[in-house]
Amino acid sequence: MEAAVNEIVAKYNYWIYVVLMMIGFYAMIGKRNLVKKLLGMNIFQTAIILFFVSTGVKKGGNIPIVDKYQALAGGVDAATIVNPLPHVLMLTAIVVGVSVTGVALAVLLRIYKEFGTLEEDEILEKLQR
Amino acid sequence: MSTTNLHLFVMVVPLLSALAINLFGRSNRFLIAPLVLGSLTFSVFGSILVTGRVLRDGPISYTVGNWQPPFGIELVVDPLSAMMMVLIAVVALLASFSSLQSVAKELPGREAFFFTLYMILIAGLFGLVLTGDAFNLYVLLEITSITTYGLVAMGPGRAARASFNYIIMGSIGACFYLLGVGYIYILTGTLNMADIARILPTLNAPGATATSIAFVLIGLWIKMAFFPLHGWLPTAYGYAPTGAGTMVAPLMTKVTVYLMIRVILSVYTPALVFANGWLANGVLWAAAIAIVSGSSLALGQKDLRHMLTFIIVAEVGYMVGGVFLANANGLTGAVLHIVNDALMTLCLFLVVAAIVYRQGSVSLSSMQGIFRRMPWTMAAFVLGALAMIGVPPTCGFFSKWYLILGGIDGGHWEFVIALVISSLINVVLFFRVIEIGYFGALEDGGHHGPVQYQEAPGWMLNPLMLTAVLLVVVGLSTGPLVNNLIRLIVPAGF
Amino acid sequence: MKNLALLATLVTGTLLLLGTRDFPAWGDPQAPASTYLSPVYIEKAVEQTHVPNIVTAVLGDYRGYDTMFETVVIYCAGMAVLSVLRRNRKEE
Amino acid sequence: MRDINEHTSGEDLIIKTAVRLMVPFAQLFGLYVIVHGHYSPGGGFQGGVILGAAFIMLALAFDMKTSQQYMPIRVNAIFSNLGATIFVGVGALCALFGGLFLDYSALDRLIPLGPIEWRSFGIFLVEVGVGFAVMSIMVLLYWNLSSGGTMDEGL
Repeated sequence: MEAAVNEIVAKYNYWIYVVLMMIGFYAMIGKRNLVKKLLGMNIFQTAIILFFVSTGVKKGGNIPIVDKYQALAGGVDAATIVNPLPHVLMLTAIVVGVSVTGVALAVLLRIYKEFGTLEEDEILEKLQR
Repeated sequence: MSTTNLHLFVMVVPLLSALAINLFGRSNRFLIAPLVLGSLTFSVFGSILVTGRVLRDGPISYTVGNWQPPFGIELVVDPLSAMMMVLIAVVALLASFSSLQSVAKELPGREAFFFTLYMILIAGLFGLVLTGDAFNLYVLLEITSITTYGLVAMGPGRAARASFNYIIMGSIGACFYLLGVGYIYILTGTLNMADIARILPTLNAPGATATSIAFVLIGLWIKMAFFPLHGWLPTAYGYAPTGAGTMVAPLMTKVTVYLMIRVILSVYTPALVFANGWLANGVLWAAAIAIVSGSSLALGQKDLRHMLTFIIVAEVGYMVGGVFLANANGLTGAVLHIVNDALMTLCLFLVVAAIVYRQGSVSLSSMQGIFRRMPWTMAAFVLGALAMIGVPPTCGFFSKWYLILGGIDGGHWEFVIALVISSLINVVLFFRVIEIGYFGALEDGGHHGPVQYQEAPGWMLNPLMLTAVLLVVVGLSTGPLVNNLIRLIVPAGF
Repeated sequence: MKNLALLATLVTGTLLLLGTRDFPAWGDPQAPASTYLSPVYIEKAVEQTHVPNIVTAVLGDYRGYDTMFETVVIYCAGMAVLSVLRRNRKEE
Repeated sequence: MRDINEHTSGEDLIIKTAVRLMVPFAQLFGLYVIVHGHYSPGGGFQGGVILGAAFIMLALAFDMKTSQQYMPIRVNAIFSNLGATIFVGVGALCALFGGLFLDYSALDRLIPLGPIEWRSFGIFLVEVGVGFAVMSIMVLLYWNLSSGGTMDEGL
């Protein structure tokens, strides 16, 4: 019992992000409205970003900005500062997410002009005609 | 220019020329062709020089920004990536001649945007084969994907919907890959491929490792349109502008197959991936189904280009299956098939581009009597078709031979039978097209007269002829290619 | 279709949750991610680049190659949107 | 006549005045975030987004033409190319001056500041490039998506 509680306390953040990811994933593959699919993609990407950033957390850590002269003179104690690498990676991933969303919105505009609707069923109906 | 940075310039020159095309090409579109052809020619020669250096001195490890590998981003040029660089450069150069012509006709006024995306896509592909860093690979995967979404969506009519499907599927693939990398990062604390390969076997974390393998592989399979996940490919490549199809279709899936090989060989190590027999068995069955169903779905198509897109799905099955045979012959066949399939697909898509340029459509009904109108183009088509079927001495035969040998070595008869069936279906497929083109009654000529000779323009025809010749040349030089290059790639344990 | 999507979601989610069993606890200072690369970045970044913001130092220098492609990605997005949508009012 | 126009297009005196006042400060803050990225949270991407938001705010409060008076389409194109070129160009320059790609300390041979100072300054240069590219692309995305590609009117 105690082991299970410890496991929950130690990992619950990952589980929350996994649930969030799966909400986005379900929207991407299960929803029939194209905008909802796009929103699902954004939820998925945001959940991944949260997931990565949470790997950088250190209990009691400070932000990764140090005092320049103090650092040059005496060095930095790495244990007091959170891991900067996930932040860097996720800055890049955020930009990628923004770019994909922009392109997808442009494509959605084209689809709307073509078919007059963003419901997949109605588009398929129009295609078969 | 020192030769230390040469392989990077192979990637950077197309990238810079893409920026230059956007800046200057918008106002003066006569600058586009020299910039595209010039930078790609540079890449061809640069990549050949790099390959020579790799074969002479062994793999190059390069650190961007002069930081030690686990801290900075490492680039690795080993024989496999050097070979892929040459392949990408050659295919991109040959395709760009044809693209320049068909884009000028299909998308007037948007050439500058098209070729900006086109050149960034090529630079991204070079980056993908160079990189030795798992996260960098994700960023480059997204660059190649975003440019492809844009290129596909530039097509008319249904292209936008095809592109949106591709965006959703491609994003799922990329997100899965990123998740897999995240799991490795939490376990090992590093992103460098060689470093991961060193640390991962020492950890005792079977669950998380298996999850990350599954997610990375599924992500890459979505991106390469492996069988159950192939839904986006036929529409995306079928409705893309012709000029985009000639370059995207031969390269994108093959580079992703390369990435899968790279991930298996130098991130997870084969010992870990093939430790469980059921994974390889399952993938081989999926590959066998991919091959048969891709070929049979192609039978139902009434348009040459859509037929070819389903053949690409089948060919992805060949290569994935070859890798998961997990023996030397299978891997040799898969790597050889990457080269051969890129050239065969290029040849066939260049034929499609030439026909579309002249008559606007490649539906089978519009190809009646095409042999009399475009004899040289169709001669190249016949050669490409023979290679796809696997008739010696064209290159398609040799890679299939290795794949079949690998299948027999591993005792995977389902894969061998699927290969044979698919070759037979390809015979039916291509001879149907050849029959329509050769014996089909000419469309009612009316006021045009009975036979009109309408060969493609020289800028499209000559690269096509060169590609067709390359099919035979590569086929005949299979022996040296395998002995000098591909044997170096196969790891010792195989 | 919906059931299939739900099934795929559940399978994926279960796989991800099972994978977390091998993870170090959240915020554990002894986790591999916190002990392998990051101490070196934190201790050496200021000395090697004279940039007190370690995130900027890693973003711009140690992993500058990623950031270059990040810029190219957003540039691509702009050009893709332009090429997909751009038209003049006259063309309508 | 003028009043009716202003009313129908949904423009509001308060919003217009507020935006007119806010835009210079928003731009200044964007530049601060880019330049001060070495010492505080910030950098090219974040600052670029703030700079882009300033122009988008103009387009929202007035109309697209007004924002294009402050940043014409041509200038936008030049900025986006310039931003990407600065980054790739700095990297290529490092390689041409005998270092490895993106090894800013190699630029010490160009202007001797000291290799470590050059690393700091190189990061600054590329952040400026990122800022330019992100600013112009954000504005471009807004213009295109809100007008459906005509870039003359819309929200």
